[in-house]
Amino acid sequence: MEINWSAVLGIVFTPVIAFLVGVTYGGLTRRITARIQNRFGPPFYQNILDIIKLYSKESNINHGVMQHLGPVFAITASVTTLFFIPVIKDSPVFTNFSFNGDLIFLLYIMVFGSLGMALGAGQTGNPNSAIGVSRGLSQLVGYEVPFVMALVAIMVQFQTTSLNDLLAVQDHFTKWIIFQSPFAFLAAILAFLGMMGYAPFDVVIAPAEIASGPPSEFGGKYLGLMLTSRSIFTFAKLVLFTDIFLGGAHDFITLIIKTFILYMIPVLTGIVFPRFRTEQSIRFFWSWPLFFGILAILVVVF
Amino acid sequence: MFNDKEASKIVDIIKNFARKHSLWVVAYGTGCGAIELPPTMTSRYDAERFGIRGSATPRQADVLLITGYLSVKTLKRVIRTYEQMQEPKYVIGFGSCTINGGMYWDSYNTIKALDRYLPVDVYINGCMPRPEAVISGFIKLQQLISEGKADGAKRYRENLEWYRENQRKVIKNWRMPEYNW
Amino acid sequence: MNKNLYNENQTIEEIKNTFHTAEIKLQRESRIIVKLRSDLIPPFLSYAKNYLAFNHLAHFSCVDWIEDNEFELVYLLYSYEKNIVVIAKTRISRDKAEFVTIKHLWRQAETYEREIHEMFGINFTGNDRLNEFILEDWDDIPPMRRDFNTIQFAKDNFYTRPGREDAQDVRETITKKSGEKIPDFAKEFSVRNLK
Amino acid sequence: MNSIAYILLITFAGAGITFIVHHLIKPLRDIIAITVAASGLYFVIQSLTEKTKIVFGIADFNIIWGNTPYSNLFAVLIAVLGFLTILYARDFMAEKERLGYFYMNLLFVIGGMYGIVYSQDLISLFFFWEVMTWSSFLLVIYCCKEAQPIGLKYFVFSAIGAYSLLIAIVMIYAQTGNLELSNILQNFGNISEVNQIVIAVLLLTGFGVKSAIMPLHVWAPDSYSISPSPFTALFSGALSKMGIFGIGMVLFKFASHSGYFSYVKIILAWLGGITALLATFYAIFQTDAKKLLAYSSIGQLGYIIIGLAVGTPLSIAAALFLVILHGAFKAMLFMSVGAVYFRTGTTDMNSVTGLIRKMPLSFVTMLFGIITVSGVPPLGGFAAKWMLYESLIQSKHYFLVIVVFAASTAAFLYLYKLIFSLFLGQEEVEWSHVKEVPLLMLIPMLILSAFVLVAGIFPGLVLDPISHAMQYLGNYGFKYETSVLFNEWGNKINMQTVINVIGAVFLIAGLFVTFKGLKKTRYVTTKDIHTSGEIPEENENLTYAVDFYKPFERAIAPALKASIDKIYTAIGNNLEQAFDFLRYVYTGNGQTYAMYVVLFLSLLILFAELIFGIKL
Repeated sequence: MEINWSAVLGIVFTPVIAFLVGVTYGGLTRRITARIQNRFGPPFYQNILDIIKLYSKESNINHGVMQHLGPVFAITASVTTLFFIPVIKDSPVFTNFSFNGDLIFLLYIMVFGSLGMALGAGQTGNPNSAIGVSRGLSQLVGYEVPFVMALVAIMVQFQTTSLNDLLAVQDHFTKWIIFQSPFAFLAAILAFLGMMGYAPFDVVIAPAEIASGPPSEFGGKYLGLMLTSRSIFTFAKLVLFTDIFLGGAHDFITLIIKTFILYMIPVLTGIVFPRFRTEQSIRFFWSWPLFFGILAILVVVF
Repeated sequence: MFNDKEASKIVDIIKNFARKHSLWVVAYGTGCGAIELPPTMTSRYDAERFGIRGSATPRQADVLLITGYLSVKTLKRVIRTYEQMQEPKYVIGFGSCTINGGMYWDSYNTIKALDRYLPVDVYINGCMPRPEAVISGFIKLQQLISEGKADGAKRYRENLEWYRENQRKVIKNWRMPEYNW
Repeated sequence: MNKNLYNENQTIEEIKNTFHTAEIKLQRESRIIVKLRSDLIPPFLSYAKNYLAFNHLAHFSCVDWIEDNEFELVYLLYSYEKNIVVIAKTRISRDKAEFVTIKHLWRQAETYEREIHEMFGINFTGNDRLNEFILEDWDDIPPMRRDFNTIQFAKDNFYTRPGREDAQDVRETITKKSGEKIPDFAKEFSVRNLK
Repeated sequence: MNSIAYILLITFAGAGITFIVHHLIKPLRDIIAITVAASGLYFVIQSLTEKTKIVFGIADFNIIWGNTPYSNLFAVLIAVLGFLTILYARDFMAEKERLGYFYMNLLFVIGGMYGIVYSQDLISLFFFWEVMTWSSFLLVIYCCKEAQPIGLKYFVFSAIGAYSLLIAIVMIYAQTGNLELSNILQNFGNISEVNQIVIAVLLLTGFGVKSAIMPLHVWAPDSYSISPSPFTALFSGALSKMGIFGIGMVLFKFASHSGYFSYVKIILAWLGGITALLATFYAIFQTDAKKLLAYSSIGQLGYIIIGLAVGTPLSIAAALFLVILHGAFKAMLFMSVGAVYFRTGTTDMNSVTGLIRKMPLSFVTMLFGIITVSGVPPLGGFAAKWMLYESLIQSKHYFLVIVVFAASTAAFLYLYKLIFSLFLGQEEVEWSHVKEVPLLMLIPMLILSAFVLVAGIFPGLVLDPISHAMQYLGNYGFKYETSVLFNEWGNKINMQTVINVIGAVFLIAGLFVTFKGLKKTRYVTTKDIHTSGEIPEENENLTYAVDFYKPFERAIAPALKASIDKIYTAIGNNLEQAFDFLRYVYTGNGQTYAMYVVLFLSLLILFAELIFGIKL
């Protein structure tokens, strides 16, 4: 059997790069937040230290096999999502499995991790976890609807559900979908705010009210794995949005620039806003984002 | 290449570096000292630049910060919280009340020496200690961690019977779940 | 005193007319102290609430007069209309520490009564929630009674760090360091002198 | 004799024999029931390869039984589910009374369903339809006295369905002069378009009652939740599919002639969409596990109806795929909830918690079930959802796809609540005696779990018979491979890759998290949780299960205000006042009602000429 070494390289390095970029972004977020609050802030590699520390915890507890597997579900979803997204356009190394899946698959695999985590959090028996899960799932229903509307509009406009086809369409920056279908972008980016879970949509993990919600019983390696998964997932989502709306990237520098700009949208929104209650955030997602979503579809249809 | 000993040494250095620079504090505001923490964390003193961060639950935390006097009733909860934390874990006694009872030296319901009940790694003196003092206490803890001397959890495990005896003496109706490793 | 004490005087007048045995004192502006026999307290409170518009039970506490072998119960009632606090005081015997509940008048009285029960050991008949409240697993005599020796209890139960047996040492150390003198009023109250 | 005759004969005779044996030798009863179901399964598999027809005449009519690829699809579903439910019922019902009655009716239901799918003429179709309705009605009221009003509701709606079927059949006969399916299908295009529409709508109403389309669904939640669990699995898994079977026949065999049918189809599709969305919303706020599943079942049938009504090859494939899959996963879920009921005696989600460590295999079954329902890869539900979405987008039903997607995302809420309340959460002393259910109950659950896994990885295996059925329905062809699905734009999804990636990552991460610090990883009970240092008492229930989705309820409160059940009740109340005199007519005596039915039929025959223009 002939082994495709560039593909193997991609499979090995994509998660590593995603983790490093995602974790650095996380650290930078803390730094930027600190600077906006007139603080000095932690170093940019702070999140890496946190994760190493969590992995080096000597004792760990779990409440049963579902909690044990909860973070595994999460990281499976993150890495699988990443593998089915073309990270670098036309690169034989970083295309991974993106030709075998499409947007609807990505939509579903992205919730796989949340559901697994929710099951893990459920088994801990901590009421705070359950409250967090209840809030999180309710919010999920809120932001998935406008997001799907945006995706449907794009799929219909370009007559494809494949991410690679969408990338092929955007061969020049004037043809980026953000310009071709701005309403879809608006709907999707507002949904993206909810997806990232920064304020004002961070009622799920509200640390002061429900003791960080779903992960409140997770410590040590479990929390470490969760944070790892979160870093990878952040990067995966950013690449997905870049691929859909910003024409992807031919090299890493472009990718970093584009994803960083995208990433700053939820981060900067998050710093200046207080927190929505769950029903407020659902109503928010079903007002303006939904309106933009309908507009996007109507523009495509007529 | 390295041999095993050197490799494990390097791993230890990395681990201790990470532990030292990532101290998640469980915010258990037992006494009046809790009010000193907001200025410590926010823009004036900004403890986050040393990697010190609040954590919501003991499961995620590294440092148990006892901010002030401990009544017997609170002590029970604090012991529980400490036992729910994951190793390695550190305790910082904060303010004179934890050291010698402070102004509650003659109270009928307040313990006077925290290190009889929990293994304290660092004491911060003062009534109240200012945020500078708090940060200096944390830096002392960081030094101890990097030297490998912050072994409170180990001491607790090894002298569990002694600690238990002291705890049982003040907590009369002992209905605590057993601490199993 | 040139303030208008019309409300206060009228209230005192009304109380006097109804409760002839009450000792009433106008302590200062908007502070009236009423001392009553213990069996008159429930009717008085009810009267003050229903007829004099003292709707708010602001506080309810207890004082241990060990010298007289009595407990003094202190009710603070406030009227929003008149802006007056009426302080109703009564004494009950220390030997038979029992009193009637007033929780049918103010529901919050239940909590005060629980606290007084726990701290002074006074039993309020009619209050069925006199269970463990703030102190957990307390089996000594109630700690706020003056015959409870706090210092001895703390010495017996809690480990005292050497050099910290009383409050004196700290002051002396401070004075030595800073060169200040201990003021006389402080000396008077220091523990060593009390002994 | 051929297999179909064997199937019907064995099942119906077996039902009678079981009843008799119950009164003679009790232990033999279960064995006979299982044997009957198993031989039914055997002959159904036999009949797949042969294409047969049985014709015999009664009076002037020809009774024709035969199999088509389309009916084979449903027959296999019935046979497998029938066999598994009877296997499951063996232990589940062991302590109950009147088991002869139960098994007889269960076998009658199965036989009735066989009859429906094998009927090639409308007389026997109607006959078997009534057999199925009656015996299922008797099973709904099996449990207790409280079931009687619920059974009545079920029966009233079934009667509405049956009457519309009957009128449609009479009209068809009036228009075509024939009741044989093959003849009707040839001549159906010749009758006037208005009559075509009327007949189709009447037939859709009749079939729609069984498949619980809104607004004909109100009987379903109560009836599903009150009937005994083994039957509920069959009820929701297979019996509701008879409605789908009929709707499929109507939409693709009858309704393919007139142009007006596109409107009927659009209305039907939107009814399906609204059914899916509203039923999902109702399911979220249920506190009884079986009722939750009942609403969920209504919602899932909504997807199937959408798939059929949209009518592109991919959507029909999705619908039929969902038919098979829904049969499997809803049976799994009902069996799993039944297992909880078997051990705890209740299905109230507010009181049962933390069974995962006591009933691990039931938990796994439910986990597979909910993953399949939610449509998350890698299990079978994803393939179905994928085909449905792709087909909806490509057939330009843009807003319908949003509704469907909203419904299926909202489905996560109730699915999580179901598994969380029953199996996760605090482990209570109250349920410490619970243990795993007997092997005979586990086998059906695990077989179905394995099936949904295989259907997820190799959807092609299930799509093979479906594509044959679609050939029969109207020469619909679509492209698929064993584990690769294609949409109409040529995009594809490779389930084999998906499962490989997920499996590999899951394995690596799982091994890592297991073996990292294995010695120092310990299990603690669910009482040992962070509660600000407070130590929970042994019997203190800290599970957050009551009003689990209050925030969501607040968000969608306006949509929930109108309840169709309430509208019916309001209409009923007003009618009650208006038609008080009807009490003299509706005496409550069954014989009187029978007399009315006879009267109605004779009137129908008398005035048939006047109404339908023919002489019966």
